[in-house]
Amino acid sequence: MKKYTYVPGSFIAAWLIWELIVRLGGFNEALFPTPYKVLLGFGELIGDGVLFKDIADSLVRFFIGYIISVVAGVFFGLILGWYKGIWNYINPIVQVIRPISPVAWLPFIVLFFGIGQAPAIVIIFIAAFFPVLLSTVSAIQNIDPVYIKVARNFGIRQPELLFKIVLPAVFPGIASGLHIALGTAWIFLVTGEMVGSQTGLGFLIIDMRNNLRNDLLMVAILTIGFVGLLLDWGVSLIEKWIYKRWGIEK
Amino acid sequence: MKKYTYVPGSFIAAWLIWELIVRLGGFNEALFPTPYKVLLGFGELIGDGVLFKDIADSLVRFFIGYIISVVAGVFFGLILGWYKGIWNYINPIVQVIRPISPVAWLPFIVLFFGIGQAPAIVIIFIAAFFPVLLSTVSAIQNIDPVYIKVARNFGIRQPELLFKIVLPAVFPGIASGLHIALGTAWIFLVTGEMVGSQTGLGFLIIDMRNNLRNDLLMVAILTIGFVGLLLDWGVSLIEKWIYKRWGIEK
Amino acid sequence: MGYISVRNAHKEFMKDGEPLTILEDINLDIEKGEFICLLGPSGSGKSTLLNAIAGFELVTSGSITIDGEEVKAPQLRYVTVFQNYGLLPWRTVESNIELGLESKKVPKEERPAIIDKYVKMVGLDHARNRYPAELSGGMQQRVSIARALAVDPDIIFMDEPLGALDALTRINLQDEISRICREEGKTVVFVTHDIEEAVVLADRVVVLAANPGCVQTIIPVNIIDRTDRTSPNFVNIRNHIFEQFQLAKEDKIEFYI
Amino acid sequence: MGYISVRNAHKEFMKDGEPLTILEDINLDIEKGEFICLLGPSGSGKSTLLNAIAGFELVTSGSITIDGEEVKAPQLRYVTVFQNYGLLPWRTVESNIELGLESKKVPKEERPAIIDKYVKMVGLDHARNRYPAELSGGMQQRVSIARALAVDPDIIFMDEPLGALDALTRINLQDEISRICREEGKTVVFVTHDIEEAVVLADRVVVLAANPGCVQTIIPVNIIDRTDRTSPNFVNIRNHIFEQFQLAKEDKIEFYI
Amino acid sequence: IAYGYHEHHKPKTAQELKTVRVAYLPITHALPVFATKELETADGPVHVELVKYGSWPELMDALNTGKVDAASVLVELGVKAREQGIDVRAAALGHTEGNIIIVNKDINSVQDLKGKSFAIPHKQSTQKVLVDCMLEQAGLSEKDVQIVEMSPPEMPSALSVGQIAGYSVAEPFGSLALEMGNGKVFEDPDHLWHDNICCALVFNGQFVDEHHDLAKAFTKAYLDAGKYLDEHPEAQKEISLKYMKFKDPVIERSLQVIGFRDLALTEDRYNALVHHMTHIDLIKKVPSYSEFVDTSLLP
Ligand SMILES: Nc1ncnc2c1ncn2[C@@H]1O[C@H](COP(=O)(O)OP(=O)(O)OP(=O)(O)O)[C@@H](O)[C@H]1O
Ligand SMILES: Nc1ncnc2c1ncn2[C@@H]1O[C@H](COP(=O)(O)OP(=O)(O)OP(=O)(O)O)[C@@H](O)[C@H]1O
Ligand SMILES: [Mg+2]
Ligand SMILES: [Mg+2]
Repeated sequence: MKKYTYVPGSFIAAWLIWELIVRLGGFNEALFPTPYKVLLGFGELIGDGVLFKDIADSLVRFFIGYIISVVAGVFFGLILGWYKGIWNYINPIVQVIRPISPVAWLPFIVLFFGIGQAPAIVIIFIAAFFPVLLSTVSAIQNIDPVYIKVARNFGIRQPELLFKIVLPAVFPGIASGLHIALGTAWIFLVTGEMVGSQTGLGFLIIDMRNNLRNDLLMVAILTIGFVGLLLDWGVSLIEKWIYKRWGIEK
Repeated sequence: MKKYTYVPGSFIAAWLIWELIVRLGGFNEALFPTPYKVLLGFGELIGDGVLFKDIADSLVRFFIGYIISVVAGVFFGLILGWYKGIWNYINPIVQVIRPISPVAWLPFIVLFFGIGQAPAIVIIFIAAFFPVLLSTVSAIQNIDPVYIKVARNFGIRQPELLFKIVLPAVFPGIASGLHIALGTAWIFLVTGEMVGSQTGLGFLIIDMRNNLRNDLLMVAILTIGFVGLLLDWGVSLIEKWIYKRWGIEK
Repeated sequence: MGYISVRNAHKEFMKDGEPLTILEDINLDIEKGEFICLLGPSGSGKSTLLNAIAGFELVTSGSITIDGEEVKAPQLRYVTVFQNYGLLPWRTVESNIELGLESKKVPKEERPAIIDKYVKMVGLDHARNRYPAELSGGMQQRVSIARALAVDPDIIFMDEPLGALDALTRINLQDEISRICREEGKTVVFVTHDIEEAVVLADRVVVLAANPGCVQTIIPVNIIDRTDRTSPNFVNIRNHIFEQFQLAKEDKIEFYI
Repeated sequence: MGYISVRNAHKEFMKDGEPLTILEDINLDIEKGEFICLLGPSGSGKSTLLNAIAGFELVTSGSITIDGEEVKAPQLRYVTVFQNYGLLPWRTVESNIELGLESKKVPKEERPAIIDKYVKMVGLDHARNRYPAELSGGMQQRVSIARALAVDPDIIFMDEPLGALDALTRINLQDEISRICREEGKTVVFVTHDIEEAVVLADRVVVLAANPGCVQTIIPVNIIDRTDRTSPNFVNIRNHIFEQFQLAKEDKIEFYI
Repeated sequence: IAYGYHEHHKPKTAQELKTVRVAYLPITHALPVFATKELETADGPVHVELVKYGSWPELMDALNTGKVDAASVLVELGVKAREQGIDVRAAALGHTEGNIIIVNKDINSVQDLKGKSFAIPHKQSTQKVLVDCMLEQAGLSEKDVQIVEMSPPEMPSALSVGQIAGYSVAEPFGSLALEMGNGKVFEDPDHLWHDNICCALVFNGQFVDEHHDLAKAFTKAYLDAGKYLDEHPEAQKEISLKYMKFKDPVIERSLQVIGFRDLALTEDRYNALVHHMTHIDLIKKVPSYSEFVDTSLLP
């Protein structure tokens, strides 16, 4: 019921405002496209298959980078969260590196990982790695002590302690980290693909800018928004399910 | 006590690893600088005043963009959070726009806001606006109903309701939004300044890249990390104070 | 007709798209200055009834009047004390107590004396400048009571105000509430699911049964020394209510669990 | 020397850099099959003492032995039931109960029968495949008790297991715990701050005083029908403990609030 | 927006009235712009305000939207904008020659590039045209060699670690690699496309319409500066060092392969350009010479 009126209502309103800006602004159409031209642009890019190919390329790259960072982030997060002594020495470095935009590393990324798929994947990896790492570490460090007590009481030792107790206990914390990481990584996908990639939505943006096709540029931008939204929905469904099962109120 | 050993220990370890990579990797020094050269680079950029000037420029820009986004985000967040009917229509648009990298908008930003300081500020604004907006909306919507009940009981009406009850009640929620937004905005500062800005740390990165001074590039990168860390410390102090006063466990 | 008068009150909530009757045909008269406890198992609609009388959520049908006037919204003359205290964490103890005085437009210069009186009455003189987060649960609830008393209301509603406290703190606060409310001559409607608490506090205990919520019985409590929980009179009334309660328990056992 | 024997137990915690004595010179003997309640105001060290006996946190000095053996770590033979139930939310009721059986290396094929027995004992047959989040607090605590019983421990430790439940659910669970533990012949150490609860459950009530925690008195409870909370015998013992408790209360009033 | 509005309505000083905002990238190709600035006098007819950019797309955003008045930009980008209906007009070239094709030392013929990656800075560029010509002359096409777009500063390092087999780029990024000891000069661009043109002085059309005299004056100053550069080779290096932070030998080497003698964007040159651009599908609709080149700006 809700979505049947809100979403279309919302998009119609956005459309109208956009039209208004175009009409009142008196911009050159080549510089600021009308919604209608963008709709045609969608048709054009879908028609020649470019859009879906780029979406597919981006998604593949995205998932490779994201999954590597999830695996690495959770793995190191578990270790570092558990051995607080090590974490205390790693933490300052992480805190210094974290505020740095992944794109800033580009020259070094090219040096170490070459061109082609790699830079975009590495940038997505960097973007997603820290949220995953930090949320895993904090999930471990804030694990409800009662679980550990139960484990001790029932004689559960490593490695069972890890798989039976710790991992499931930190799951919700990690899940919310994964959610944040997904958002961040998707935002940086564009930047990643804008540099040194020859396909994908980010490249589409660059390509359309290079071809001065601002209508298709807008198509690329909106596509990124929609796909990002779908991804976000996907994770939040998973997250909600976990939260419900674990009995966490949110 | 803690920091006296952790932080230096951490940095010494990082230094050693870096040295090791340089030695074992056998990279051209011009492409991958040694820590020593970067240290000299710090000296060089501090010596000719470039570094502090760029830091200052970046910070000014950063705070302008950030503060505008905080003001706008909190303002609209309060309105939209309170009038759920409107928010339901705005939300879909926000969700589509949010996953889009602020840099993607650049051609349009230049069209609307011109060149010079503006693009970087606008990019920071976009980066920070959504976290602030969303956390304010959610803070308002999740306001503890007991506060509203107390207000009704004690006959507190608008505008007092806003200033005496709602604003203070959502303060911690907003504060954590501001914290997240600060991080995001700082990361995007680099990207913002890398395009269409003539000074600042992001520009320093581009400039050093264009001049192939990878040692100074590393100086710029690390400076961004350190300044970002300091900013983060600043907000978390404020946030912690608020949390303590409001009695929120974290 | 009593000071507070509930007549044929019904309340329905929508649950999964279907109306669910929570309160059925409640009739209740409360006199001025009476201390009434609403006692009942979880889900019997105690809070719902209290909220209806206090004006937070109106009944679906039937009428509730206070002093002859239909209840339509909460008022400063009838103040509620909530289970989780409802203190504003950004205000000190004093300033929380001041809250009602501000709306009541009590002149600024008169406020300190009023605040002082109630801060002392609940024994928090030493903590007047602290923030709620720095207080124990018991102390917070005292602040909440002081805040309610400060506006000099005609009626005080309390919804399980002691539910979150440990047994000994509860005992202390029960005695205090009983003393203060009687000294000040307030009309009190107090929700609890603890039998002993009801006996200590109430002039009359209204026992609600659940599913849907209805008045099972009303038991008057005539005790002289309310602080003595071991007197035969006390124990007798407690036992009587206990039996009433067991009745409610027997036939609906799954429900309470 | 008893089955469980606490001798001159001291416990200190560091607080703001200074050692603070929490338990002072505790001596206590518990026989096999006894149901002991530790009763005391908040902060009197009940949990600390229980944790020490259960092996979670050892005492600073003095000795605690069970069956002649020094307590050094928690063991599967002595199981603890926690206030917040300590259920694993990612496991169903059945699978939570199975937890201890896994460590105990009970063969897979024998487990269903054991689980079945205890699931039925706590009356949760209909909810065996549900997850903890889908259960009420009372049901969760039952699962926790079933999980403890399933490993057939010699001793069960319980730390305010009913503290978070409402009065009626508490009453039901008290009766159940009393019945089950006696039927199974378990030795039980049960922490509570509720006097009535202690009387219903205990063979002996150990009253702790606070600041620092020490044994104030030990009161034996000889009641035949423990489910009847209105019998004169019950009321007498309750009153007696109440007086002991008041004593503790009188002299340290600020502390409990 | 308020900020922009304010800017527009402030009364202008005399200096502001004769200011031309010129966008550039810090490359050797923009040398005439630097020289114009250097030769500017306080009482001259124009005041140049230089705006530095990090990449072509950003520079084009500013030029297309009129946020800068003119730019030294790849001529192909100008033509492309014109094709899209954006009013930009060229006045003169920025240089002649000045492009360089670099390959790794183990590449000896175009055939050796087969299956490898080859970098260009931008799709709409002379470098791209040159590479396509080179492949075509060797009987290859883009299917055989992977053409990648890469920002010039990354090219030398990508080449040195073997991620690309070669690149075609504006100076001084070719000389840089040579100076670092990586790679070698490959084809001579002039053999691929005789008298090729690359960067040009392009105005925003609205600016030309509104301030025709100023645009014209600037064009004259620009052409004069070109002539000055041509006549004073020693000044080339001096000015370069001032505007670009490369090391001496890099600049020196890069100045050897660039000329500033004849900066006219003639119809012949233009026709050759659009011929190449259509041939490799960079444009579909060809703007006429008179549409793109505003000869009224020439002295
Ligand atoms: N806003 C609501 N919407 C739907 N159902 C509600 C709502 N408020 C209460 N209920 C339902 O009404 C019933 C009675 O609730 P109420 O809170 O009045 O009970 P109570 O006697 O106060 O119980 P407790 O002792 O647990 O506080 C419950 O079954 C509850 O689920
Ligand atoms: N890990 C600890 N570190 C420092 N002090 C502690 C620690 N655990 C308990 N204490 C202190 O020891 C005292 C007794 O605590 P304990 O939890 O044993 O009391 P209790 O009788 O169980 O109280 P309650 O009824 O509130 O559960 C308290 O003052 C508490 O602050
Ligand atoms: Mg209630
Ligand atoms: Mg305890």
